[in-house]
Amino acid sequence: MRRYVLSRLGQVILTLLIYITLVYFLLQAMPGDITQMYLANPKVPQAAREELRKQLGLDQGVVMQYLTYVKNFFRGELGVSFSHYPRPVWDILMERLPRTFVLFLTAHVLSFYVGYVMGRVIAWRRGRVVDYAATVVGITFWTAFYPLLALVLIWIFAYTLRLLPLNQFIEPKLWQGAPFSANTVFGYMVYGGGAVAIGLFLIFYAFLRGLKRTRRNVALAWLSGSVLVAVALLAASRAGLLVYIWDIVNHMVLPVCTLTLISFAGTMLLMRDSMLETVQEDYVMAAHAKGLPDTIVRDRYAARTAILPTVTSLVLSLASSMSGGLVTETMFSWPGLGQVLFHSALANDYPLATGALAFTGVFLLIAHFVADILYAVLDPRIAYTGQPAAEG
Amino acid sequence: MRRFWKGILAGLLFVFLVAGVASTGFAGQGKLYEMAIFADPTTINLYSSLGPSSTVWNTFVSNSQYYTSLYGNAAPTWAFVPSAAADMPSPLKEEKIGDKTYYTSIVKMRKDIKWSDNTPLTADDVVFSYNAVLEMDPNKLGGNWPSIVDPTVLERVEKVDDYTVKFILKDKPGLSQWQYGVLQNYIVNKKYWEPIFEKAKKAADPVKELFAHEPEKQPTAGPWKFGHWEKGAFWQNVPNPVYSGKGEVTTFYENGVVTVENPKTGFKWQSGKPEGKVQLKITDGPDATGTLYRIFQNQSAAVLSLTGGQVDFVLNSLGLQRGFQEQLKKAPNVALIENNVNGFRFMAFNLRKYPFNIKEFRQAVATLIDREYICEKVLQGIAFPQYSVVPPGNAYWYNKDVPQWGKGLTRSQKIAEAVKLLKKAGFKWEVEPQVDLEKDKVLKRGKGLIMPDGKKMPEFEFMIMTAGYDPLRYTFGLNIASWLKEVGIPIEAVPTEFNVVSSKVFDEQDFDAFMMGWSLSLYPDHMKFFFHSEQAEPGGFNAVGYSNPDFDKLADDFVKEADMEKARQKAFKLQEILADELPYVVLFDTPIIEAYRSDRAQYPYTKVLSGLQYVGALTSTVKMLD
Amino acid sequence: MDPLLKLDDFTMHYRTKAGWVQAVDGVTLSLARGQALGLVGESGCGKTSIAMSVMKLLPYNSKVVRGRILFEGRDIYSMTDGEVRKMRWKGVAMIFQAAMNSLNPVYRVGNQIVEAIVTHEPETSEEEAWARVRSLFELVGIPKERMYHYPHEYSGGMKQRAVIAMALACNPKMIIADEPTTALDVIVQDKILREMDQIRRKINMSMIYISHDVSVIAEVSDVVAVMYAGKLVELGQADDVFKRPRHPYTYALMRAYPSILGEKHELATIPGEPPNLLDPPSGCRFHPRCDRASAECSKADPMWREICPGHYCTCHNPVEIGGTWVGQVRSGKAADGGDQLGTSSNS
Amino acid sequence: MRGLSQNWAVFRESRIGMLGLIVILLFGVFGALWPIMINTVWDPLIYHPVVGFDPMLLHPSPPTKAHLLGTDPIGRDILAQLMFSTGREFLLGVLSALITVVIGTVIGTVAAYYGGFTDTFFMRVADIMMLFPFIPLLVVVGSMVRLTFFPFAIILGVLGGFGGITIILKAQALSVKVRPYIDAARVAGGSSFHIIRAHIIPNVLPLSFLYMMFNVTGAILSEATLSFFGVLNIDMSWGMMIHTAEAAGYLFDFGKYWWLWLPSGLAITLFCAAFYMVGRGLDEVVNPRLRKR
Repeated sequence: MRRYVLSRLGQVILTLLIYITLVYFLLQAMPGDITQMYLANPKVPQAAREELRKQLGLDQGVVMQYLTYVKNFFRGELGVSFSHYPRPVWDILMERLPRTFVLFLTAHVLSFYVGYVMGRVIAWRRGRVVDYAATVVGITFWTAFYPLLALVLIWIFAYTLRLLPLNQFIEPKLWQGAPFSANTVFGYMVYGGGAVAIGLFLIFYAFLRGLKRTRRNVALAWLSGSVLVAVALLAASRAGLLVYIWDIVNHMVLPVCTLTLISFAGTMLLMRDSMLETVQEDYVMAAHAKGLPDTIVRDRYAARTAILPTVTSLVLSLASSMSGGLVTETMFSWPGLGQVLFHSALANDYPLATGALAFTGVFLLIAHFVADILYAVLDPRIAYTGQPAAEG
Repeated sequence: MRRFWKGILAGLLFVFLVAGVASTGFAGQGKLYEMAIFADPTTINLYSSLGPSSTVWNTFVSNSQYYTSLYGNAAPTWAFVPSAAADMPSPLKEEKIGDKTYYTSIVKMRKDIKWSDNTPLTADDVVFSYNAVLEMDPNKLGGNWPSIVDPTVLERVEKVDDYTVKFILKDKPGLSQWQYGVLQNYIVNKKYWEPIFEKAKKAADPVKELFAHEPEKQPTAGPWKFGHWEKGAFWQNVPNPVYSGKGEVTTFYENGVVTVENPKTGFKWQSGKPEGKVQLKITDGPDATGTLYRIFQNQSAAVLSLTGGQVDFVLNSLGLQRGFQEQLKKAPNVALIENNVNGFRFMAFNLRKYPFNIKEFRQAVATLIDREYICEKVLQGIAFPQYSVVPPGNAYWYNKDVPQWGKGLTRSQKIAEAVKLLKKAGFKWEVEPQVDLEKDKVLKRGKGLIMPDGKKMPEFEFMIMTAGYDPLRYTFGLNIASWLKEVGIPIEAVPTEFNVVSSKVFDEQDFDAFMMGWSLSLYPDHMKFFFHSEQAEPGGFNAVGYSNPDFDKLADDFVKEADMEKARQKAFKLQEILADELPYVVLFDTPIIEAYRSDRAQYPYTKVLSGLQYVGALTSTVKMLD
Repeated sequence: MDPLLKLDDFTMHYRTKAGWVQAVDGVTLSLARGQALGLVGESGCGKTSIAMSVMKLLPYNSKVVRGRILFEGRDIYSMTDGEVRKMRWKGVAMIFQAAMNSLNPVYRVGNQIVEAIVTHEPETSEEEAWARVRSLFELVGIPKERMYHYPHEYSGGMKQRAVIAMALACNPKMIIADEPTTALDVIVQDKILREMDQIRRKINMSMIYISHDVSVIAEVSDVVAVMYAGKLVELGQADDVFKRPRHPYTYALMRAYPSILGEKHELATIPGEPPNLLDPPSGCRFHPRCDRASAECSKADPMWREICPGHYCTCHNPVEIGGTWVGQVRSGKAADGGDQLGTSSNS
Repeated sequence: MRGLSQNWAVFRESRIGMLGLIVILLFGVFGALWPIMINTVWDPLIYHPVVGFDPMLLHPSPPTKAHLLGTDPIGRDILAQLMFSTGREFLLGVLSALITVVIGTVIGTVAAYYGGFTDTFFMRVADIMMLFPFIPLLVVVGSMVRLTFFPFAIILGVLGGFGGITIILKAQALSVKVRPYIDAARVAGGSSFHIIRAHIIPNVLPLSFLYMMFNVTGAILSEATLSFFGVLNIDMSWGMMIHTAEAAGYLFDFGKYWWLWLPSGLAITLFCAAFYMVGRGLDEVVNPRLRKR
C-alpha cells in the first residue's frame, strides 16, 4: 500500500510537471505581450515600456523565465500578476477560490443528487413514459446552449417575476456596511457547512445505522439533526453572519438551479445505464423474491452498486469546479476563477493565466487520486493489491 | 418516487422562501447614486492606477473622484480652468538658476481647499505631488506618468509660500506638455504619502512597494473618499465631509467665458469678461449621499438592472449597443443620451511598400469607399462617416474644410473618379473597368491592375477585425474589399485577431493594409505621434511609415506652440496635409449611447464629447431625486 | 386437504420482436405440503419460467395467457402487490440459479438475511433477527462469525449455504430451488443436496427442485415432473418415472445421464435441437426428435393421460419397457404426499 | 460481430435513437437546401449570410415574406444564415469527431496491443489532456489567436483524441485482444499490423462510432460557446448568430427580438440533442448489457 501510494505520488508530480511545462509554453507561444497594452497610448515613451519589461522579467530568455517559474511553483509561489501588478497571483486566486468553490460545489452536489435520483427512477421504470420523457428533457437541457439558457432564466426569474436577485453574488446595499469581507463569510460557509454536514452524517449514522428504523430512532435522529442545524444557525446569527449568508444563498439559487438543469442529465444517464446493468443481476431478483419493498430493492440493491461509476464522475466534476465555469460566472456576474482565466488571457497576463491553469491542474490530479481511493472504499470487492490498478 | 417529488417540492419551497425573504427590494432608494461597471478596478492606489495596470474602471471609481489638480478642463466645453489654483499660471519666464537656464512659472493657489481630515491643502502637498514622482522616475512608474509628470520638461517644483508654488522647467513646453500635461497632475496628501514613499525607496523594488500599498484611509480633496470595496461585487465611495467645492457655481457664457464662484468661501474667478447669455450654470455638490459602483460581468445584466431600477447609470467607455437603445426607448423612467466620441476608425497601407506609397493610389481607394452608404444603410445611423483625423466632435480643433474624397458621388462616379486618379499615377489594366454614369451601372469590372512600373499588381492582404470581435467593422471591411475589387485592385480581406494585427503592424511592420481604430485625447497631438517620421521605426506609432519633412516640421512646431489660437491654425494645416496625402484613410466612428434613470438622476447637462462616462457620470453635480 | 401450490392449465408467453414465445404451455400440477417435486428438462424448456411465475417475478414482456397459479388456494395473479410481497419468502422462498450471484456484493451477508427477517416480521427486533441468522448459519454449517463478511470473502460452497440459510430465514412453507447446485463441484453438490433434504424433512417444508440434471432430481424428489418445450410431458412418483419412463423424451433423458451407482448402460444423446418456441412443431412438440414418432404425432396434440395410477404422460406411443432402472431413486416413500398427486386432464 | 442489418434492427428499437436520427436527417435536408436556394431563389447580394444586406428594410426586421425569419442587426437574412450554418456545423462536428475517434481508436488499439511503454506513454498523455479544463483552455487560446474554422475543428479533434476517449477505447481493445481468435491469428502468423487492422479495430469500431456521436455534440457546443464569447474567427455559425445579437445588445428583451436568438438557439440544442440521442441509441446496439432482456 505504501509503495503504491508513493509510486502514485511520483507519477502525480511528474504529470504535474509536464502539465505545467505544457501550459507555460502554450501560453508563451501566443502572440503579443503585456507591453502591447501601451500601444493604445502613444504618449507612453519607449523607455517606460522597457522599464516595464524589465520589471516583469520579460527581458530574460524564455528558458530562464521557465526555470524560474517552475522553481517558484514548487515553492508555492505563482509569481506576480501583470495586469494587477504587483498583486501576487496566489492572492488573486485565493480571492476567487471561495466564491467559485461554494457555488460550484453546491451546484455539482445538487446536480449529482438530482441526476442520481432521476437516473434511479428512470432505470427502474425503463421503457415507460417517465423514462422517455426524462431522457428527452434531460438531453435537451444537457445540450442546450448554456449562455442563452442562463439569460432566459435570468430574464424570467430575476427580471420579469422578480423572484430572485439579478446577477452578482451579493447585494451591495446590504454589504456596504458589512464588518466582514465576502470571503470571510464564504469561508464560514465552507467550514461551517462542512462541519454541519459531517455532524449530520454522524448523527444519522449513529441512529439509523441498523436496518430496522424504529420510530424512536428516526425521531431522535431528526431531532438531534435539527438541534445541530439550529445551533449552527444560532451561532451564525449571533456572530451577525446569518443575514449575509442568507444573502449569498439567495444569490446562489439561480446559478445553482441553472447549472443543475443543464448538467443533471449527465449523471442521470450514467446512473441509468449503470443501473440497467445491475437490475439484471441475480441479487436484485433475489431481493424481489425476498419480498422487500420496491423502493428498498431499487435503492439498496440496484442503485447502491450502480452508483460506483457515477461517483468517479462526481469527484472529477468537483475538481473541475475549481476551475469554475466561465459561462456561469459571466452570465451571473459571479467573478470566480473562470473569469480570472478569461480576463488574464485577454490582458496577456501570463503569470495569472498560467497560475490559474496550474492551480486547476493540481486539484484535478488530487481528485483523480481521491477517486481511486473512494472507489475502493465504496466497492468492497476492490482491495488494494499493492499494484496499480489495470489501466483503463 | 414519492420521496423524490417531495424533495422537488421542498426545493421549490426553499427557492420561494429565499426569494420572498431576501429580495424585498434593494432597488434605488435614498440618495445613493448607483452605477454599473463591467470589471473590477485593480487598485485604490493612484500611482498604480495611473501606472501600467491603468484601466478605465480605476479612473471611474477613484482617480477623478478623490483628487484635485491645479488646473482642469471644465466639461462640457473643456475650457482650461483653475481648480486648486487661484488663477492662471504666470507666463513662462527664462531664468538662470545655477549655471543652467530654466523656464519658470508661478502658480498661486486657492486657500479654501481642505483635505477630508480637515487640514488645508497647501503648497507643500503640491510640491510633494510633483517632486515625489520625479524622484521615483516617471518612466519607472510607467503608464501615464511619463506624460503627466513629464521628466523631459519638468525639473522640479518649489514652494514659494504656503499657497504659492514655482514650476521650474527644463525646456519650453507646448500646450500638451504644460496646460494639458504637467499642470493637470493630481495632488496627493503629503502627510499621508510621504512615509509611504520613504518606505518604498528603501525597498528592493521601490515601484513594486509603492504600488502594493492600498491607501484606504488617505485624505482626499475631491468630493469623495474611499468607502468600501468588495472585490468582484461593488465599490463604494462616501462623501468628503469637508469638501470645499460644495456649493461652488461654475457658469458658462455664450462667448466662451467661464466663471467660478464659491458662495461659502467667497472664492471667485473668471476667464474673461462674461458676455451674452448664460449657457449653463453648474452647482457643485455632491447631492448624492454616496456612490456605489456595482460590478457586473455582462452588459445585459447591467441593463436589466437599469430598467429594474437597481442602478441609475451604466458606466461604460463604449456606451450601450444599438439593440439596448432600441429596447430602452420604451422603458419607463429611462432616458437615453447620444454623444459624439473623440476617435476614429481608419484603413491604412504600409507606405514603405510599392505601390501603396503612391498618393493617387490611396486617394483612389479613399474615393471608392462609400462611407455614407455603409453608415446610413448598412449600419443604419449607428455610425457616422468621418474624413479628418480630428473628429468633428472635438469642435475647437476640427477642420471642416479638409478634402473629402468621393463624398456625394454615386457608385459609378466614384469608380470613374478612381480610374482617373489611378491613370494619373500611371496605372493600367488588363481589362479596364467601365461604368455607365447615366444609369449608375458597372459595365465591366476591372481586372489585372498594372502598376506604373509595368508589373502586374500582386494580391495583397487587408487585415480586418474578426466577426467575433466586432461584426460591424468586419462587415465594413468586407465591403471595402469588394468595392476595391470592382476596379481591379487585388485586395483580399483577411479577418485577423487584434493581437496579431497590432504585433504585425507595430512591432514587425510586416503588413500590406489593415483596419483599426483610435480613441483620442482632447488635445490633438496624436497627429504628431501617428505621422511623424521619428515614430516610424519598429515599436513606434507611425507604423504605416509616413514620411514628409514638411509635415514633420509643422508637427514639431504645433506641439511646441504654447498659444491656443496659433496652435489651432497649425492643427488645421496638419489636417489638410493628412487628408490629401492619406497615410490613414479615415472611415467612420460610432456615437456613444448612454442611458440613465430619469426618475432618479438629474444631470446639469448631457451633451458632452464622449458622453457622461467621460466625466465619470457627474457624481458630484448629479441631483438625486427621491 | 388443499394442495399448497397448484398450477392450473398455466400458460405464459413472452413477447419479443420476433413474436410470442410460448414458454409455458398448459402446465397443470400440484404440490402438497411437505412434498418435494423435481422439475426436470433441457435448458430453455420453461422450468425457470415456472419458478418465476410462482414467485410472480416475470419480466415486463411476459403475459399470462391462460390458467392460474394457486398458493394456499389463492390465485397469486389476482393478489395485490402487498399481498404478493407478504407471500414471498414467508410463503415461498427461492434459491436462485447461480446462487452465488444472488447476494448483494456491497452488503454484509448477515445484513441481507436480517433484512429479509425484519421486513417480513416487523415484530422481530434486530437482535432477535441476528440471533436467528446465527442459528441458521449453524444449521447450514457456516461459522457464525462469517455473518459479518462480504459475499466476495466467501467460497462458492459457502455462498451456496448462505443462500440456503437466507431462503430458510422466514420459515417459508415452500422453497423453490432453481438449479441450486449446478455451479458446485460434484462432491459439494451432493453434500449440500443431502443437507437441504434433511432440513426440509426436519421442518416439513415443501420444495420444488429444478434441474436439467436427472441425477440431482432423482436424489431428492418424491414426485418428478418432466418438461419439454414449455409443456409437461410426464409426471409421477419418482420411482415410477425413473424406473418406468413412459414418454420417449423422459426415456431419452434418462439415458443421456450416467447413473452413479446403477448398472452400466450406453450413454445416448437426443438427436436434434430443442424446438423454437416462437413456432413450436405441430402435434406433439417432441415428434421431430422422437424415434417412436408416428404420423399421428405431427398432427394431433397428445392428451394428458394417466397411464397407470399416479403416473401421467402425454404421448401417442408411450414407451412400454418395464423395469428400466436408470437413475438412483431415493428409497422410501414420501412422508404424506404419494397418493395426493392431484392432477386433472383438461388440457 | 453482427451484420449491419441486425445492428440496424437493434438500433431501430431505440425510440430515442430514432428520434435523433430523424432530427439529424431533417437538418441534413435543411442544410442541403442552402446551395439550391442561393443559386435559384435568393439574390446573393441580399441573402448572402455574411455580407448580404437588404436595403428595403430597417434592421433587425421581424419576419416578413421576403425574410421568413427576419434579419439580423446588420441586415442579413436569418434563415439564410441558419441554412448556411447547418452545413458548416455538420462539417465542424463530424470532422472534429472523426479526428478524435481516429486518433482515439488508433492509439487505443496500439496501446492495448503492444502494452508496455507505448501503453504507459499514451495513458499518461491522456491523463494530462484530461487535466486541461477544456472550454476555459480553448477560450484562453482563442482569445489570443482567434482560431479559424479548420484549425479550430482540428484542435478540438486532437485535444479530444488524446484524452479520455483513448482510455475507453483501449479498454475495449484490451477485451478484444484477449479473445481466442487473436491468439489464433497470431499463431497463424498474422503480422501485428494485420491483427490490429483486421481483428481488433473492427471490434472497437462500433464503440468508436458511438463516441463519435457524443463528440459531435461536444464540438458544436464548444464552437457555440466560444463564438458567444467572440473568441473565434469564424464568419458565420449558429453561435456567431447569437453572438451578433448579443454584441449588438438585442439579447435583452427576449420576447421582442425573438427571431435573433430563438432559431439559432433552438438549432444548436436540437442538433446537439439529436446527435446525443443517436449516440444513446447506438449505446444499446454496442453495449449488449443495456439491451432489454
